Amino acid sequence: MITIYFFAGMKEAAGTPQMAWEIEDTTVKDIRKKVKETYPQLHQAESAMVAVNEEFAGEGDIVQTGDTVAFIPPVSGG
Amino acid sequence: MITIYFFAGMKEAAGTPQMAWEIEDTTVKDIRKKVKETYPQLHQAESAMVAVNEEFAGEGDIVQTGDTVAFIPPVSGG
Amino acid sequence: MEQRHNYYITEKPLDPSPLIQQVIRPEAGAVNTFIGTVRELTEGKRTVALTYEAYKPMAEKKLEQIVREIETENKDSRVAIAHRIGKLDISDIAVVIAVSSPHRDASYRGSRYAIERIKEIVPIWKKEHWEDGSEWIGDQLEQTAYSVDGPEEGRT
Amino acid sequence: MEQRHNYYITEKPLDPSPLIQQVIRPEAGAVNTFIGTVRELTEGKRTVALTYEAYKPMAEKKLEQIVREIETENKDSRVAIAHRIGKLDISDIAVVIAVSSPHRDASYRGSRYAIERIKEIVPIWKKEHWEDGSEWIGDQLEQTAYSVDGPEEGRT
Repeated sequence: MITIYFFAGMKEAAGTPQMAWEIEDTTVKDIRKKVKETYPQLHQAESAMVAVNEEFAGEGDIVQTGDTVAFIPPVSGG
Repeated sequence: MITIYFFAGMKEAAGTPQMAWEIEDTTVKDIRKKVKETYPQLHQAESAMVAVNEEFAGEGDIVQTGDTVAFIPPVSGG
Repeated sequence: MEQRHNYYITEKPLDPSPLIQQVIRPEAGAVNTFIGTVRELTEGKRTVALTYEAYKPMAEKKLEQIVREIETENKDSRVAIAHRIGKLDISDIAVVIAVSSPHRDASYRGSRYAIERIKEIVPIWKKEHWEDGSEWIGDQLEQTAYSVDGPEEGRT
Repeated sequence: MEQRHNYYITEKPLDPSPLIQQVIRPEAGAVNTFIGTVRELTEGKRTVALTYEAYKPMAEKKLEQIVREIETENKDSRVAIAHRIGKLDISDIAVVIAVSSPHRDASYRGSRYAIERIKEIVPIWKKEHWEDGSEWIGDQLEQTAYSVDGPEEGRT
């Protein structure tokens, strides 16, 4: 199982802070696709950065069961 | 009377924090000359800036009785 | 416990003093501190409060990375950074950065680098609350002081 | 009484907090603070203490002038500056500058301007005490970070 986190405006648009995907291994690209299918209203899933296990990841990066994935829309701290 | 202040290394070289000059009116240039005559060891009297009534002054500026004059060697605060 | 680190995310009010104390040391002659506070007016609109949200474990890792970047670039610099999350009122402190170094130039550079980098890579988001609504704010890197009517071409 | 001003010379230990508090306000989103501390090593020589002396009335006037210069250049900036005099030990705070402004760029610029200007026009002098002697220090404006082996010609 892979856990996927949403924050800020994405969390509000999804209506949930997280979703679980029952899959053994996949890629960042396919997670993005899965999220868009699950929450069609989540436009930011297209452009937001993705972090795997708390580190920014590329589209082709492998994601395995037990990993945590987070969608990181443009940050605005400071 | 004009009061003349010395600070830091100049105070130590003069052996006093101040001197008085019994004169009605003069110039910064002549005060510099008077100080050099009074304290020949005060080499910095040649190059230090001079303040009259707590404001930097030029060589030709008039100084009158009651004014306070200060020699300002290169500063090193901060 | 978290205050023992020199980088952390907290829900409590921030006090710059312990962060400044953390970087003061005999080798340093300069400490530059940047404090970000909640500003009431942004582009003429009155903010009544802000809410900051963080992906906390990653945000702390990224603060650690920024500290390491500065201390690697300037071996004699020491850095402490804290960012507050939750609901903040006007004038509340949102972020504190303290950078010490032997000479002042490196302390200013390190401090400036840290705040720009926070606005670039640390997963923290703010929601502005106005009297008539609220909104999550996206990327606000102040790339230039002339963003409204500056001379650059090709801005979007 | 003196702490009520936003510029002062004091013989007491300096605490940055009240100066930072003085410049925080709803219109400001950024506060840059510069803190100068007594450094133990200068060009390889070990300092054991410093003595600062000021021509106090003129020094306070010059601090006021610096505050006014910054607040004139940046109408929305607010500045507080304090300088300690007397005998200071290693790591003691000698000077605190706090500059607030709506955006961070002006706060960094104002703070940097203030410290450079202090080293230029404020009648304060420091005497370094080493284990084997002491000396009054002259102009130490760090015009460049490469003063030892930099590329400039004609340096003295």
